[in-house]
Amino acid sequence: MAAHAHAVKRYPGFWGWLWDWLTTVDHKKIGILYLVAGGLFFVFGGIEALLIRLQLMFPMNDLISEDFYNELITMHGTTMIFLAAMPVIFALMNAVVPLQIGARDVAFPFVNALGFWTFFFGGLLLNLAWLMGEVPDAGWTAYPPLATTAYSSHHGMDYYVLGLQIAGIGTLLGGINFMATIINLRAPGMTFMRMPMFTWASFITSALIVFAFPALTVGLVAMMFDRIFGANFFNVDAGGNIVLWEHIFWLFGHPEVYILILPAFGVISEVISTFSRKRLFGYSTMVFATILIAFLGFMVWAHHMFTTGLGPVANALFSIATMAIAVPTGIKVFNWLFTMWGGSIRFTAANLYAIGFIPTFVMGGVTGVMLASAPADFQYHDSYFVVGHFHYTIVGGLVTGLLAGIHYWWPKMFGRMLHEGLGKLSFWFYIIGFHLTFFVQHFLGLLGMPRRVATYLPNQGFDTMNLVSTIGAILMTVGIAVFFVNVVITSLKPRHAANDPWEDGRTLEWAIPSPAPEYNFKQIPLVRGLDAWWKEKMEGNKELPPAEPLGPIHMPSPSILPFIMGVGFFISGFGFMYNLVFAVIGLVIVLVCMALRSIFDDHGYHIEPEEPKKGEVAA
Amino acid sequence: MSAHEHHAGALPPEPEKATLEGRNKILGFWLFLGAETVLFGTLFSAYLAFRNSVLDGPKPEELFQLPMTFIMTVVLLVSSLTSVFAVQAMHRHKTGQMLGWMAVTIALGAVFLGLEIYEFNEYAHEGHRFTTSAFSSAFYTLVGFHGGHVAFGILWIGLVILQILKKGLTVVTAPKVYVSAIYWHFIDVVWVFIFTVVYLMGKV
Amino acid sequence: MTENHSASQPQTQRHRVEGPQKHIVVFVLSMVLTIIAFAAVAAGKVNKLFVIFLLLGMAIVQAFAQMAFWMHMKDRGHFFPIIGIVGGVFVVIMLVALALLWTWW
Amino acid sequence: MNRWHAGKKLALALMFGLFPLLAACGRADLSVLNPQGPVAQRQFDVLMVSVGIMTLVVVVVFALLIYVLVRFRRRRGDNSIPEQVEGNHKLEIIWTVIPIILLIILAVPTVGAIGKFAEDYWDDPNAVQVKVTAYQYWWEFEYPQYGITTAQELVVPIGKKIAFELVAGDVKHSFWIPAIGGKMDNNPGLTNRFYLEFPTPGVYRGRCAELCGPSHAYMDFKAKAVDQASFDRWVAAMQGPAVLPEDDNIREAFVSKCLTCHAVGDQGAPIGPNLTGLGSRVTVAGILFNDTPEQEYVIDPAKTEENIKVWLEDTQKIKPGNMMPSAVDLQLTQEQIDGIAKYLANYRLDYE
Repeated sequence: MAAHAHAVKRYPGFWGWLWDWLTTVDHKKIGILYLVAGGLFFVFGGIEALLIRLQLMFPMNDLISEDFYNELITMHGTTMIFLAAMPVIFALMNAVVPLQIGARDVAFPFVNALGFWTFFFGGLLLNLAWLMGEVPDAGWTAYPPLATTAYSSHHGMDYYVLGLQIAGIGTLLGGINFMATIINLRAPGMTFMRMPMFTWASFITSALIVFAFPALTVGLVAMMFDRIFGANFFNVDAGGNIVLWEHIFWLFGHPEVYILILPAFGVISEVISTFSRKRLFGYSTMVFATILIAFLGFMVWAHHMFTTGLGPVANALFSIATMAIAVPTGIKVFNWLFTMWGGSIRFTAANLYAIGFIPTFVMGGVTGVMLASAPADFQYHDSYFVVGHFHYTIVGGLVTGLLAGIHYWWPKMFGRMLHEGLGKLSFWFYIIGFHLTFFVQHFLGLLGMPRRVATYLPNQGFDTMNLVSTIGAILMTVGIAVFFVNVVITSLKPRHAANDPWEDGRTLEWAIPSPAPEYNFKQIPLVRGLDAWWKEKMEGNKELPPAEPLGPIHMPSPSILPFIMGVGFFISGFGFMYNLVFAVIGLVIVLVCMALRSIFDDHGYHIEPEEPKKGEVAA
Repeated sequence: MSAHEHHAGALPPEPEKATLEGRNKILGFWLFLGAETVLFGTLFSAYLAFRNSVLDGPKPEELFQLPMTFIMTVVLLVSSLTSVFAVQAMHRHKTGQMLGWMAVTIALGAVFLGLEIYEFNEYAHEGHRFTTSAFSSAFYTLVGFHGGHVAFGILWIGLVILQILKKGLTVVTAPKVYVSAIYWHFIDVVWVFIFTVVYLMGKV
Repeated sequence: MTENHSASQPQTQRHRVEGPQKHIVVFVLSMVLTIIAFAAVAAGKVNKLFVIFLLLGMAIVQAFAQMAFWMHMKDRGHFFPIIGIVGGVFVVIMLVALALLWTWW
Repeated sequence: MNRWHAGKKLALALMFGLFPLLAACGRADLSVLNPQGPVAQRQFDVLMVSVGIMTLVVVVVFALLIYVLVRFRRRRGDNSIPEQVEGNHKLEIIWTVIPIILLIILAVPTVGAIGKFAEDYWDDPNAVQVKVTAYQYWWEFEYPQYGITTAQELVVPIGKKIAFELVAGDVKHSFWIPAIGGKMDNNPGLTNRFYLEFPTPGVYRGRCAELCGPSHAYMDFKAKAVDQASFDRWVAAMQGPAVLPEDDNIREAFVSKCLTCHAVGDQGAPIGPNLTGLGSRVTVAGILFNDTPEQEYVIDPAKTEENIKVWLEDTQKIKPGNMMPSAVDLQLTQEQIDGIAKYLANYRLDYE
C-alpha cells in the first residue's frame, strides 16, 4: 500500500506514512482503509465460523464448550454483517462511486473519514470483548431477556450494544455522505438515468441506511438503558415487552439485508455487462426494481417473527409482502441473463465470481420465497434451513458479489492486476466449498436440527451432512486463503495497470489512470450518455470530453480530528461499561472535536494540474 | 466552486446556497433529519407501546400538568419563529439583527430546557422515576432525547454566534446559520408531536 | 425519477426578499391550533376518540405548516429534503402502526 | 423404524435433484419431511408446492445460464462488438408476470394454511389443554383439565386436538415437534396458543428452537402419543398420591434435598421439573436415553438408574448453566444417590 505523490506537507518515514493514513480524507484512501479493516474483521469472523464448523463436524463433539460456542455464533454473525460485509461495501462505494459520477471527492470528505474511524473503533470495541474475557453470547439478534442483565450479567452484551452503536453512527454518516454525493456531485450530463448501476445501488443502499439505522440506534439505546441504567423496556416484570425488541431489531434488520445485497446486485450488473461487452439489459427496469426492493424491504420485517405469535392477519400480510419482493429480484436475474445473451463473454476471475453469483443467489432467493410462506416457516424457522438460506444470500450472494467487485476494481484501487490464474483457482475452491457447506444445511434443518445448537446427539441422521458441511467450510477457507495469497503476490508486483485494463470498461472510472490520481479527473468530464466511456470509445475518442477548462484543483485538507473523535467514542464506550466519568470524557472529546472542526475553517489546498505526463498513461 | 470566489461585501442574496459546500451541507443535513425522523418515530412507537405499563407509578393523567406544558410549548414555538427571523435577517445581510434573533432563540431554548429539568425533577418526587416502569423509561427516553437535542442546539447556535462575531457573515458561515435554524425548527416540530401524543393524549 | 437537473451547476436563484408576514401567519396558526388542542383536553367532556383524532390532525397541520414555511420546504430545490422527510415518515408510520396494533393485540 | 412412503420419497428425491445423502427423509419421529400428523402434513404440502415452483424457477435459470455461457462465450481473437441491446419490454413483462402468477399459486395455500393453523381449540371441550412453560433447558407440561403437571415428556391421547398454551418462565424458547407440526415461541410475559394432532401412537422428539443459553442444544423433550384408554390411565396415575422411597434414610434425603425444588404427585415444590413417574420416561434430563439400542424407546430401568446417577454426579457437565446443583453440592452420600436413583428409576406409572 504505497502512498503516491501528495501535494500537502508530508513527513518522511514510517510515522509520516502512518500520519498520512490516519489523517486522510481522500475517498480512495478511505476506501482502502475500509477494505483493510473489513478484511481484518472478515478474517476474525472466518476463524469463528471455522471453529463453529469444526465443533459441529461430529455428534457430541467437545472441541469447544457450550458457552464458548454461543460466544462464537454471536460474534461470527455480528462481525460478519456489521464489521466485515458493511465496510467492504463501503470500500467499493468509496473507491468507485465518485469516479463513476465524475466527481473529485465525496460531498463530505471529513465526514467520510469520520465515518470510517467511528466504524473502526466501534468494531474494535466489540472485538475487545475477546480480550476482556466477557464476550456477547445472546446471538447476533440479541433477543431479550437472554440479552438482559438478568440472564447475561457479565459485560458481554454491553460490548455488543456499545460497539454496534458506535459502528452504527459511522455507517449512518457514510450513508448520508453517499446520498449527498450522488445527488449533488454528478458531473455535467450525468443525469440520474445515466448513472451506472453500481452507483444506483449505492444510492439506494445509502437511503436504506439512512432510514433503517436510526431504528437500530433506538433499539440499542433501549437495550443499553436497560442493561446499564436499569430501564424497563424489556423487563417483563416492570411492564416491559420483549417483542418490542424483535420488532425494532427486524424493522432495521430486514432493510439491512437489502443494504447488504443491493451493492452486490450493482457490482454484478457492472461486471457482467463489461465482460459481455454489452450494455446492461433493461437498465431502467433494473433501476426501478432496485427502488422497489428497497421500498418493499421496509414492509416485510415481521417474516422473521412468524412464530412469535403475531396472529394470522399479520402473518398472512407479511407472507404476501415478502413473496412480492421475489418479483423485482427475479426481474434482475433475468435481465442479467439477457445482458449476457448475444454478448461476447470473457471468463475472467471477476466474471467467474459474477457468474457464480447468479445461480447461487437464485437458490438463496427461492428458499427465501419458501420461508415467506408462514405455515411452512413454522417448520423452517430457527432451524438449519434458515441458516442455509441466509448464507446462500449473504455469502453466496453478497460475498461472491463483493469478491467479483474486488477483482474487477482492484486495478483501479491499487494500480495492479490480481493474478488471473490464482483468482480462478480461488473461485473454484470457494464456490465448491460454499455449496458443500450450505446446501446440505437446508436438509439438516428439514430433518429436525435447530440452529445455534452447540452440538447434536448421534443417530438422528445429522452426522454425514454435518461432516460434509465442515469439509465444505475447509474448502471455502482454502479458496479465501488463495485469494489472500493472490493479494500478497500482486502487491509485490510493479504498478502498471492500464487505464482500462479490462479493455471493455464502460463507465467513467476506466477513462482515468489506475490508480486514480488524487484529484480523480484533471477536468470534470462532460457525460453524453449511459456508459459514457464506452460511448466515447465507440466514437473513437481517447479521452472524455471536458466540462471545464484546465485550472487549479481545490482539495480538502487532511485532518486528524476524525481519528480523535473515533477514539473519543471508543473511550466513552468503555466508560459506559466501567466508569461513567470516562463516558462523559469520551463524549466531551467528540463534542470538542466537532467545535474545533466548526471553528477552524478548512481552506484546503490547490493542485496545479501539470501537462499530461507520459508516465501517467500506461504504455 | 470554492469558498474563495466570494469576498466580503459581495455577499449573494442567499449566501447559504452560494457555494457547493453550502449546498452539500444543507442537503446532507436534510438527509440527517430524515434519519432523525426515524429515530424519534421509533422512540414514539416505544412510548405508545408502553403508555399503559405504569405499574405502581403515577398514571399520565395524574402526572402531567397542562399549564406547564402549555408554557413550554409557547416558549419553543416563539423560539422557532425568532429563528426564522434570524434567517430572514441573514438573507437581507443584516448581521446584527440576525445575531440578535439567534440570541433570543437560544435564550428561549434555555428557558424551555430549564422548565423541562424542573418538570422532570417534580415527576421524580412524585414517584415517576426512570426505573419505575416501562412507561416511565419510555417517557424519559423520548422526552429526554428531545431535551438533549434542545441542549445540543443551544450549544451549536451559541457556537455559530461566536463564529459570526469573529468571522462575520460570509458564504462559509451563512450555511451554518441556515442549517442550525433548520435543526431548531425540526426540534420544534418534534415537540409538536410530543405535546400532542405524550402530554395531551395522556390527559384525554 | 424524473429529477434530472445537473446538481453540480450552481443554482441561479432570483433574489426575493421575503417579508415576515407569512411566517407570522404560520406562527399565529400554530398558536391557535395549540390553544385549541389544550382547550379541547382541558375541557375534558368531549368524545375521547374524537379528541384524539382532532389533536393528531391539528399536530399534523401545524407540523406541515412549519416545515413548509419555516423550514422552506415549499421552496424550489427541495426535492431531496422532501424525499428525506417523506421516507422517514413512511418508516415512522410503519413503526407507530406496529406499536398500536401490537398493544391492542 | 423409518416408515417413509416410497412415493413421497421419490418425489422429494426428484425435486431435490437426487441428492444422495437424502437416502432417507430422516427419522420418522423427528423429520419435517416425514410428517406424522395432519398439521405437519399440511405444512409439508405447502413446502412441496413451494419446492415444486422453486424447482421450476431454478431449472429455468440454470438452463438459460448454461446455454448463454456456452453459446456466447468469447472465442479467441474475437474482437467484434455485440449489438448493444437496450432491453425488451415484451420479455421483461413476461418475467414480471410469470413470477407473479407463480407466487399467487403459492400464496393461496399459504393463506389457507395460516387460517387453518390459527384455529383456537383451547375452549373446545373435546380438546386436551396443555399449558407448556419453558424454563432454561426443561419443559413443564400442565394439564389444567386434570390438575396434573409433568415435565420433559408430554403424554397425549391420539386422535384428539391438543390445544397448547405456550409461555416461558425465564428467557424466550420455542416449542417444536418437527414430525407433528411446526413451532411456536414461548415468550416470557405473553402467551401463544396453537394446536397439534397426533394420529399415530409413538414417541416423537421435540426440542427448543430458540437460542436460550449454553444448553440450548440439550433442551429436548419427548412427546408420547398413546390411545385414549392409556391416556386416561396415565392421568389417573398422575392424579394419585405420591409414591415416596420406602427406605427411611433415602426418603428423608429425597424429601429434604430433592422435594425442596421438585415435586412428585401431591408432594414437593413446583420449582424444578416434576418427577412423578420418572421411571416411565424415555430420557433423563431430556437427553440421556433410557432405552436400549436394540429396542428403541423401550425403557430399561437399569439404564435409567445409571442415567440418573450420571446426571446427579455433575449436572453442569450434562447441561451447562442449568439451575440444578450436583450431588456434591447437595451433600448427598453415595448411598443416598444410589437409593434415590433406584427409587426414581422404578417410579413407573403403569398405563401402556
